[in-house]
Formats: sequence, structure tokens, C-alpha cells
Amino acid sequence: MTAALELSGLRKSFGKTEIIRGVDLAIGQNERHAIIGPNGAGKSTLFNLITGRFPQTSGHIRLHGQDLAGKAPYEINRMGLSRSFQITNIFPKMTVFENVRCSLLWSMGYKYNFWSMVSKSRALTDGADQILEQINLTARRDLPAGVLSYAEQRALEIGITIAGGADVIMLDEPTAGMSHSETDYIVDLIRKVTENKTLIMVEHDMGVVFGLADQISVLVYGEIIATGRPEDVRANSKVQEAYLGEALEAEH
Amino acid sequence: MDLILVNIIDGLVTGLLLFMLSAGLTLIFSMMGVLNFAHASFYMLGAYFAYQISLALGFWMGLLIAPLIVGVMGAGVERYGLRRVHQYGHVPELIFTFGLALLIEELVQFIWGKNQMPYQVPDVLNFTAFAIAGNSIPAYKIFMIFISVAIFIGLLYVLTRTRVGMIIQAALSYPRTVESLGHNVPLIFMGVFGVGTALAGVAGVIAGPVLGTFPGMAFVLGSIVFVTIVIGGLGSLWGALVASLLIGWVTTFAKSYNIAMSDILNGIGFSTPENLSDSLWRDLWTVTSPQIADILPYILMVLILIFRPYGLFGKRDA
Amino acid sequence: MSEQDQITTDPTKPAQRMRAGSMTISATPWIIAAVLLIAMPYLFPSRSALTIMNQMSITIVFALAYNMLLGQGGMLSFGHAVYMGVGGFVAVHVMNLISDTGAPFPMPFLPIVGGLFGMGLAMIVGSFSTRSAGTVFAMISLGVGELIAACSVIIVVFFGGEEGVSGYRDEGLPFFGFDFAQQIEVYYLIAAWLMISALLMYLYSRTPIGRMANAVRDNPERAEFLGYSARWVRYYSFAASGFFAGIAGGLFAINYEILTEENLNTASSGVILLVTFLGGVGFFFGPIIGAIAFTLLQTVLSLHTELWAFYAGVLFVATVMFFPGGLAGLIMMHVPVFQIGKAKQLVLPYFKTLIPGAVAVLGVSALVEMTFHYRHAATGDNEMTVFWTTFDSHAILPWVIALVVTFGALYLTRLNAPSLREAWAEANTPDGGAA
Amino acid sequence: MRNPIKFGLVAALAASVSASAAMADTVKIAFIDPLSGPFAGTGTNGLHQYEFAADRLVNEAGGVLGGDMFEIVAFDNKISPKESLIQLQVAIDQGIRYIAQGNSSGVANALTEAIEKHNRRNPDDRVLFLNYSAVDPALTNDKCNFWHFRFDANADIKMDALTDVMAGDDSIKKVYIIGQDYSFGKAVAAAAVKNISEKRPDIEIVGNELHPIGKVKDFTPYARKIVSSGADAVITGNWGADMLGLGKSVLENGYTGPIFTYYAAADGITAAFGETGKGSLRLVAEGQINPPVSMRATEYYNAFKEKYPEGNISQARITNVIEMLAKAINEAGSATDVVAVANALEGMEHEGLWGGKMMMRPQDHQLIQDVHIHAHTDDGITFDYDNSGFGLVVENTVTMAAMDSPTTCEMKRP
Repeated sequence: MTAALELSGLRKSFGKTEIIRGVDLAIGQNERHAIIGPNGAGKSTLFNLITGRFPQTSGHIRLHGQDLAGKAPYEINRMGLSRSFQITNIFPKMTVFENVRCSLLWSMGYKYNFWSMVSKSRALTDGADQILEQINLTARRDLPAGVLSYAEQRALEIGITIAGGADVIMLDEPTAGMSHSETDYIVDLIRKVTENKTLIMVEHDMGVVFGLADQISVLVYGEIIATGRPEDVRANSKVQEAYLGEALEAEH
Repeated sequence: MDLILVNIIDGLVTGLLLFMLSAGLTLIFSMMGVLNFAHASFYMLGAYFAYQISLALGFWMGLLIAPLIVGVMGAGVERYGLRRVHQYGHVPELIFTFGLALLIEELVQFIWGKNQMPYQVPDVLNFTAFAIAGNSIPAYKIFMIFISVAIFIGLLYVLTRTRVGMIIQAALSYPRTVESLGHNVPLIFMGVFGVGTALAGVAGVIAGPVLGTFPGMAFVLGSIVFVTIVIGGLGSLWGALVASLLIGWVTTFAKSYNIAMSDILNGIGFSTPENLSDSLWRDLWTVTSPQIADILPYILMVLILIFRPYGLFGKRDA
Repeated sequence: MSEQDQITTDPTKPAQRMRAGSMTISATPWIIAAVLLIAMPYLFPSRSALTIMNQMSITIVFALAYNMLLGQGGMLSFGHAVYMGVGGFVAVHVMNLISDTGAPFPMPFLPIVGGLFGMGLAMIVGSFSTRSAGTVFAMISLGVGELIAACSVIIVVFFGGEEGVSGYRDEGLPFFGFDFAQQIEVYYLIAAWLMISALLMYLYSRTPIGRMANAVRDNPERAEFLGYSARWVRYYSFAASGFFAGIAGGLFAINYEILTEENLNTASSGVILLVTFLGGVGFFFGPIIGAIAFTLLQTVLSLHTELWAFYAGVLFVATVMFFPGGLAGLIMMHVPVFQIGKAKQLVLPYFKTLIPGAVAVLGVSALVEMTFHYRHAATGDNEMTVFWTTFDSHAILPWVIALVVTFGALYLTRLNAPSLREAWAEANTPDGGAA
Repeated sequence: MRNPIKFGLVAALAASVSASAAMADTVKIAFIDPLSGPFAGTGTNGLHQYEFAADRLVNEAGGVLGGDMFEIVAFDNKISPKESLIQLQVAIDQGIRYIAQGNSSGVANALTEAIEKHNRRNPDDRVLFLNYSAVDPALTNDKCNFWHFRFDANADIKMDALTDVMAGDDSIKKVYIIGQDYSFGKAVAAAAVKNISEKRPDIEIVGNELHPIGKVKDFTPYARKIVSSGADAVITGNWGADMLGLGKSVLENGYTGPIFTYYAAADGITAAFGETGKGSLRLVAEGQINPPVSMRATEYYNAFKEKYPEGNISQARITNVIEMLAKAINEAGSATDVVAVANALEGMEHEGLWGGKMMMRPQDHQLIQDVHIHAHTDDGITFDYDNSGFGLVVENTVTMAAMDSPTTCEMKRP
């Protein structure tokens, strides 16, 4: 069985600085995979490489066995990979409902359709309402997305990310900047909406990571120093030494 | 051969004049993100003010005072107009300057009327500096070159050698960082806007006597200034200089030499149709380079934007 | 279909109530507009009124097309007149072809020809200009606009040089007995096209691609990660906008029977930007208001004062500075007040502030006119007429009166402004705290 | 939501359009020319000349048809063909039967076609087009119609006169032709080439080129070419800022020969040329201002200057328009029957205020009159332009210029 996402020999340099220095990683179907690492390790860059925001310097990225080289973000998305952003990235002037409806359009086969009315499609409306229900934003349905609270916007962002029905979901620090209760709420939400999907996430909050992930990779200075089940990674001495120790200490 | 030298000098004058306008515009753009459509209007104001002052106090006082007035007006526009519009975003800002350009033109007509003003070269400079093969080079042109070069050197000095210049340079590349370092960015904006418009004013003062002082003078120059800074790369002073000179020389040479389209077409193997006057393509065949000289910069700009969207010297994507 | 929606969705949910409501009222403005368009010639039967209304209708179609780019797609174009112009030129050439060959082609379908060619040109230019929005798009549009405008005097075969190309609109195949020689027939032809195009453009904004145009405008990157190529979305908007601009060009060809260089030049492109922004880019009907207001300024105000462009400039700059939503934004500001039901509370404060305000504005314009007359009128020609009052502009008394009235009105305006502000805040607060 | 507003605005529009409704016993002449924008200077000055001529030549003499007064109604066309057509409709709705226009052949072309269509479609309220300044030859040739009358000499006639004078000057061996890249510029160039090769085949045309209209910021490169071509005469049809820019640039960069041109006077241009243009600028135009031809002309000009100290009589033909129209109306016995008035104008002979006989040629409605070559100078100037001390003095005169010139006009009469 091919991996959902496979990275091999992936490198990326900005000028003379090499940020990603040869990453090899295979993420299986329906796996919940967290990528952790200290600040500046290159986690967001890795995300951006995978989603086609930057071109890689060398190496390969394969989604379900297909090479993503030279593909634009929208093409990657159509192949079944969807992502969220570290900084909230929604359509602030549109209503919450429209945000979700827009993210359904492509996957429902509307493409560049200019002959049918979006409001006349029951499938679209029901689909969007279902997702709103899932992310508990039904009450905010007709408000402009820009006026939502931070946690609500994060929830909406996750809703937009999963709406298209992609089977590989990438979340970039979904709980960044949230309070404890908000974090719990989002973690539950993520668990619920990524049922039977492959989840790849970057996260700082170790509680979230160990609560959600089946597999963890540790990225330090552009290299993966360990990959494995949470308890193995926690026990790995290299990880302890490089990073996790201090993070775990800080948490206690 | 002699004519080439003369054309080089003429192109230099045109280019440097363009540079004085585009230098201010590119500074304003890179700091504030505003494409100031009214920039050429400040150039026009410079010419009109200088004319009015020269009637009472002579040309030299005009050269001194008019740019100051224009600069103060520019700063005022930034302080009381642009800053207010800034909060709505870039498109309203741009449209604001667009409206301002219209308003300034109307205002100038209201005050000075619609005719050309008899703004003349001062007598001291009204002689032929030297002649090349019968083509005289007026002393005033040498004076224009001198002023523009002096301003360029002064600008370069301020930008690279003084503290204010350092802050401005930093703000060119990292506007947000500079703000977070606690500098009074609104004040810098106002200052840069004032200085930029004052530069346009200087250009107006010295160009008014040769290129004419009339209400349409801003419109004639308006969009070409944008073309210059887009070609040079938004925010790049050197880019503005290179693009200005490039445009100056390209247009001058295209006007000076009658390169006919029919020659080019014949050269690449097309033969002239026999009954040209009936041919649907007759207009293409009869095009000559002077006819299209002034639209060459636009062609250049479109090509550059397609193949190199950040211009010749630009660092940031436009 | 909308009824079905209502049956299957839960009407107790407040949000769905709102949406269902908005569906039922949405047809009303269109019906009112159609009735008005039909009735207008009975109210204003003179040929000049018809001509001015035709001009308005053409500008409305063009401004709406322009707003497909600016308002809905977030693309600022400085050369959009080109698409209307080229559509119009092709339409005139087709008109001449009809005259020359007697081809059985009814005039009412001519705008489609214009639209197709406008769209064709937009598809060519869009293939390289829509790669990004922002400054690159704006500058390419400026460059292409200048190029095509410059071509209009060089390529005489197609553009006819400075004189332009003219034709006869009444030599086509009669359409239900109409040959469109008379203004009134042309009026109804243009009115029909106005309704059709406006409706189509409105519906376009409700289609998937129309919705995505908004999404790309607000956040192109996010749209890309939803499976849409921002570039292609822009390209579709651009082509559609070119189509409707071309329709406007075809209508222009029918109404004026001539197209000239001015239909292509940058001044025309600038005007449509002003018109659209003046009306308000944020609302579908904004450009309609803008087109009506600007046509009145240009055509009617210019009959009364040479300074019309000055007033237009002031109005425009003031709009950008104080009402960035345009005239439509100004109107829509009042919708919440009506929804809350406190509109009545505003009547008196408005009355107390806006009447002196209007007097002050008129006073200032009178002073401007007097200054202008004083400076520029012929010697001995001291008599001038402002607001139906004739007086001597060189005497002291009129100046004193104008100054006193103006400053008095200004003072009253300032005096009453705070209470208006309070009343406004109060009218926008629903009873019983937060909504 | 928008409809009440639309209604209100259109109501306002209707009110203001009809506010100036027609009065019974005046003969209104619509003056449709630019009164705002870059060409407003020329337009406003023309309007003053019309108003003055109507008052002094007609109204003070008792009007036409035993007491009907002339009234000039100004319409601002912003030099736009589209706006002109709108203003034409407004003028016709106000009951105006006479349309005067002159600036820009493009506008004239749009108007003459629109008027021809209007008169065909609405025989009840036909109008006449009094073209006082648009000189594109086509208007009285291929595009002529019964309703159009041209009071200025057209570009071909003027070039004919100009080259007559040049032909007599043996010192001219090389000529450079330069003009604006549009119909008029091209017409001037074509006429110059044709006339020179007929009249003086020995003259070498060393340059013949067009530059973009209204777009050239700096004419220096053109001036360089002219100087290095060794030309000893320059012919140009340029006007406005393009004329001033070209002329000054050529003279400042070392050219000393004559510049033969059409429009290089008044509206600030005379003042701006000043001393620089003396000895070089030669203008071809109708209407002799300096030296004054008669006491009547002197009085007229003085009275004009008294009323408009800043103004110039730069379009002398405007008095001919007014006088000939008044004569034609009296002859026809009606100001509303424009066919009768047009018939009266056709073939009319007239003694102009500025001297010389003239005749409205019936074949093409082109006024045949004396054409003068003027020099720009400050010697012997009775009436200067722009209060600059400089003005135009007549050097040569071609009487009844191009009287027998051919026309391709096929006039269709109603």
C-alpha cells in the first residue's frame, strides 16, 4: 500500500542558507502524524514545500504515489490535499456560510461554472450547513467571518480546510495562541473532523501532540532526527537531548 | 556621428528630467505603497509657482521658493488627505491621488486661466553653449543637466550617509520593522512625501520654460512617470535612474532616426504589397519610428511586467 | 425552487429566515426598474432627455462591467475603455457592412457582436495580465490601454483616425417594424439591453465563478488552497467584464452612430473608474448610482457652469475621503437604522444639519462662481447670475451677502453636527442592548 | 433602492434642461465648442468673438427680420464628439436652428453627419451647421452635405496660397514637412507635397513626417533632424502646445529659416513665442488684422478690446458668419425655414469686415475668400495678440484663393 504522503531527499535553500536539509518521511493512510521541533527548525517551510507554496531545491514529494513537483497549490489541492495556515487565513468579508460554501465548490464539481446559481443548489447549501454543524458555527452562519472571535475563526479555518473532502489534511499550529479551554475544544474538533483521514500537523503544544498523534516526527535544523509512536519518541535519547527534554521539563 | 552625440545629450536631458520626477515617486511608493497619480500635478504646480514668482522676484528666487511651496503643499496633502484615506486601503488611496490630479488641474485653470504662460528661460542662460555640426546646445540644457545631477548626488548622499537616510532606506525594505523600532513613521511618511513632491516641483521649475507651462503639462507627463518606475523596479532609486535614462534615449533616438516599418518588414523577408494604398495592412507598412516613439516606453513596460514583474532593479514583486 | 429550500430547511433558525426573506424581495427592485425604464419617456419625452438617458444607460452597463473587475474581482484597471471601444468599433463596422451589403441583420442584436469582440480582446490581454492582481495588473492595463489608444490614430483602416468610424443604424433589417431611426426606438432598445445586461451581471455574481471572484479578491492564496487557480478565476472575470463592456460599446455605436478615438483613450478609462468609485464599488447597484450622478454632472451641470469639472473633482475627492463606500455606501449605512426601526429619530437632526449644510455648500459654490467671474469675465461685463439671481460681481453687497450666508450656514452646520452624531449613534443602537 | 434616486435625479435633469426653454423672437445660435478642459482657452475666446459680433453687427443694427435679435447659446462639448452629439440634441430641443462649431475636425465630422441624419429623420426641425474653423478638406468634398457651410478656407486652399508665396521665393531650396499624426496633419502634408511638386519641382522635400498628437513632451529630436537636414523652410500644420513646442524647439536649436504654419497665434502662443518667433513664423489665414483695412475694422477691434482686454480677435471669419447669416435670414424672410436660409447662403457674395470679397461656393458650401500670409512680428502692429506687443502683419495676399479648385462634393439638395 502506498503511503498517503512520501518525502524523499527533500531539500530547500533560501540563498545560501539551507533550511530543509534532506528530509525522508513516509506517512501512511489514515495516520495522524505530528511534526514537532524547536523554533526555526523548518516546520512551516516543510509545510509550504509540500503544499506547493515554494518550489523545493531538490528531492521529491509524492502524494498517493504521484510526484508533486512543479504543481501549483490548486492542483495539489485537487489531488486531495488540503491545508490550514498558521496565521488565520479565511475570507474575512464573506459570511461564515459563504466561506464554507466556497470551499465546497470545486469538490462538488462546479469548477469554473458560470451558468448555475449557487443559492439554487441544495447539495451546496446542505453540505455547507452540515460542516457548520460539525464545527459548531451554525449560530454564526450569516455573520461576516472577520467579526468572529479568534477561536471561532480557527474553527472556521479548519472547517474550510476539511470541507473540500480532501483525504490528506495538513494543519499548521491549529491551537496557536489559544487558551486551555479553547485548545480542548479545537482538539476535539480536529479529532472529530479528521475521522478516517490522514492528518499531518505542526504543533507546539505537547499536550495536543501526544493527545492526537499516532506518529510523531521530530524536525531539528532541517533534518528529521526521529520518527515513531509517541511513547517511543518520548523515550528517544537523541530527542531528549536535542529538544524534547527541555520542552517536557518546561511543561512540568 | 555628430548627430549621435547631440542625441545623447538631448536624451540625457530628457532622462534626467524624468528622473527628478520618478525619484520622488519611487520613494513615496516604496515607503507608503501609494502610487501617487498626482505626482505630475506637483510638477505642474512647480512650474506655475515659479512663473508667478519669477514675475516679481526673478527666475532664481522662483527656483528656490517654488519647490519649497510645492513640498509644503505635498506634505499637507499627505497629512490631511492621504493619511485619512490610508485606513481604507490602497485602492482608495490611489483613487484619491487620481481625483487630486484632476482637482489640481482644475484649480490651476481657475487661477491662471487656460492659456500657455509666457514663462521664459532667464536671460543669463539664454545663449548657445556650444554647437555640434550646426546643432546648437542651449546653455539652459547644460544647466538642467547640472541641476539634475546635483540633486541626484544630494539625494544619494542623504540616503546613504545620513541617519534619516538610513531610516528611510530601512523603511524601503522593511516598513513594518522600522515602525516597530519606534520611529515616527507617519512623520517620515509626511517628510518623504513632501520631499518627493518638492523634487517634482524642481523638475517643473526648470522644465516649465522649455517644455511649456500650460494646464495640460501634467497630463502629458502623467503616466510616463509610472512607466519609468515600473520599468526600473518599484522602490529602487538606481532603477529609476536607469529607466529614466533608458526612456530618454530610446525615445530620442526613435524620433531622430526614421526607421520605417516597411524597411524592417522587407528586411525579414516580406515584400511590400503592390497596391499599398488599398491594402488592409497599409497602416502597418507606413509606420515609422517617430510615430511610435512615445509609446515605446509602454511597450517596454508591458513586456517587462510579463517577463520580469519586479522591474529591472526591483527587489520586491510589484 | 426557493420555496423548496424553505420547506426543507428549518425556518426556526434565524439565519435561514433572513436568507429566505432576501430571496423573496430580490425580484422587486428589478420589476420596479423595468417599470421605470418603460415609463421614463412618458415623463421626459424630449429628444435631449432621451439622449441623456441613453448616455446614462450605456454608462451604467459599462460601469457595471467595470465593477465586475474592480468591486467583485479586486482588479484595478486603467485601460478598460479599450474593451468598450473595440466592441463599439466592430459594431460600427458591422453596421456599415449591413448598409453596404443589405445583409438581413436586425440592429437589436448588434451589441452581441460588440460584446463578443470585447470579450475576445479581453481574452487575449487577460492571458498575460491576470497572472496577478495588484500593481502589475493595473500597470499592464495602463500600458495596453495606452497602446491601443495610440493605435487608434495610427491604424486608420480600422479606427478611422481622429474622425472615427460612423454608420447608419436605420439600415438594418426592421425588427418588428422598427428601424431605429428615432431616438425613442433607440431608447427602448438600449433600455432592454440595460435590463438584460444588468440582470445577467447580477446573476453572474451569484454563480460559483462569481462567488470565487470575491474569494480571490479577498484572499487569493486561500482560494488556491481550495482548488481554484486564482489566475483562471481572474481570467474569467476579466473576459466576462470585457463582454459586457463590449455590449456597452455596441449600444454606444447604435446610439451615436459614430465611434472615435475618445472611446479608447485613457481619459475615458479614468472616467469609468471615477464613475464606479463615486457610486460605490462594494454594492452591485453602486455603479448605477455613480453613472447617473456623473452623467448629470457632465451633461447637465456643464450647461450651467464652466466649472463643472472642478465641482466634479471636489465631489470625487470628498467622496474618497469621507465616504469610501461611495454614494451606495452612504445609502446602505441607513439600512441597519431602518431595520432597528429608529429611522424616524434621524429625521429632525438631519433636517437641522443638512439644510444649513446644503446652504453652506451652495454658498461656497456661489463664492467660487463669483471669484471666477470677477477674475475672468470681460471688463464691463459685471453682471452675473448665480442661482437665478442677477447682480454686479464687482459690487460689495453681493459679496457681503454671500459671505454672511455661507459662514452663517457653516456655523449652524457645525452647531448641529454633534447632535446629529449622537442621534446617529443612538439610532444605530437596538433597544435592549446588544443585538 | 436605486430607483427613487434615479427618479429624483432625472427629474432634476429635466427641470434644468427645460429651464432655458425657447423664447419667441430671438434667433438662437448654438455655440458648441470646448469651454472646459485643455482647449477651453480657444473655445472661450471664440465664444466672446461670437457674442461680440452678434451684438455689434446685428443686434445694435436692429436685428434681423425687422427686430429679431441674435442670441449665442454656449454649449460645452469638452472637445468630445460624443458630448457634442448630446449637446446638439439639447440645442435642437431648445428650438435652436443654427449650430456653430469650429474646434477639431473630428468633432465637426461627427456633427455634420449627425445633423445630416437628424435633418433626414426629422424634417420638421432641421438645423444648419455653420462650421467656422474645422478645415479638414473632406468636409466640403467627400463628406459634404447641404446643411454644412464652411466659413474658413480649408487646409488645401490655405496650402495652395502658402505654396504660391513660397514658389516666389527663390531662396527656398529644401523644405521639411512635419505634422501631427491625424487626419489634418496628413492632409497638410499631402497638400504640401502635391503643391510643391507642381509649382516648384526644383524644391527638394528633405523630410516629411508625423509625430503623435498631443503626446510629445520634448521636440528637440525633431528639431535636430530638421536642422541637420539643411532645410531652409519648414511647413507644419501643428496647433496648440504642439505648435509652440515644435516652433520653440526648432528655433532654439539653431534653425533660422521661415516656419510656414496654420495656427501659431493668440491664445497665449503669440506671447509665448515673443521675440523668438520674430522673422521666422509665417501664418496662413483669412482676415487681415494688421494693418487695419478700414476705420470700421479699427473701431470694431477697439470696441472688442474695450470689452475684452484680455481677448484677441483671432478668428476674423466669425464676423462673416454672423453677417452672412443675418443677410441670409433677411433674404429668406424667415429664421425657421432653414432650407430657405441655406438656399440664400448658397452662392452669397459678401464684403467682409476685414476687407476683401467673398463668395459661398454653391457646389460645396466652401467660402471662397482672400487668404493672407502673415508674419509674426512686433513692427507695425496696431492690434497685438495676448497683449504681448507681438502680432500678425499681412505680408502677401492671394485674392479669392482657390476659386476654381475642384471639389468631389456631390451635393444632395432637399
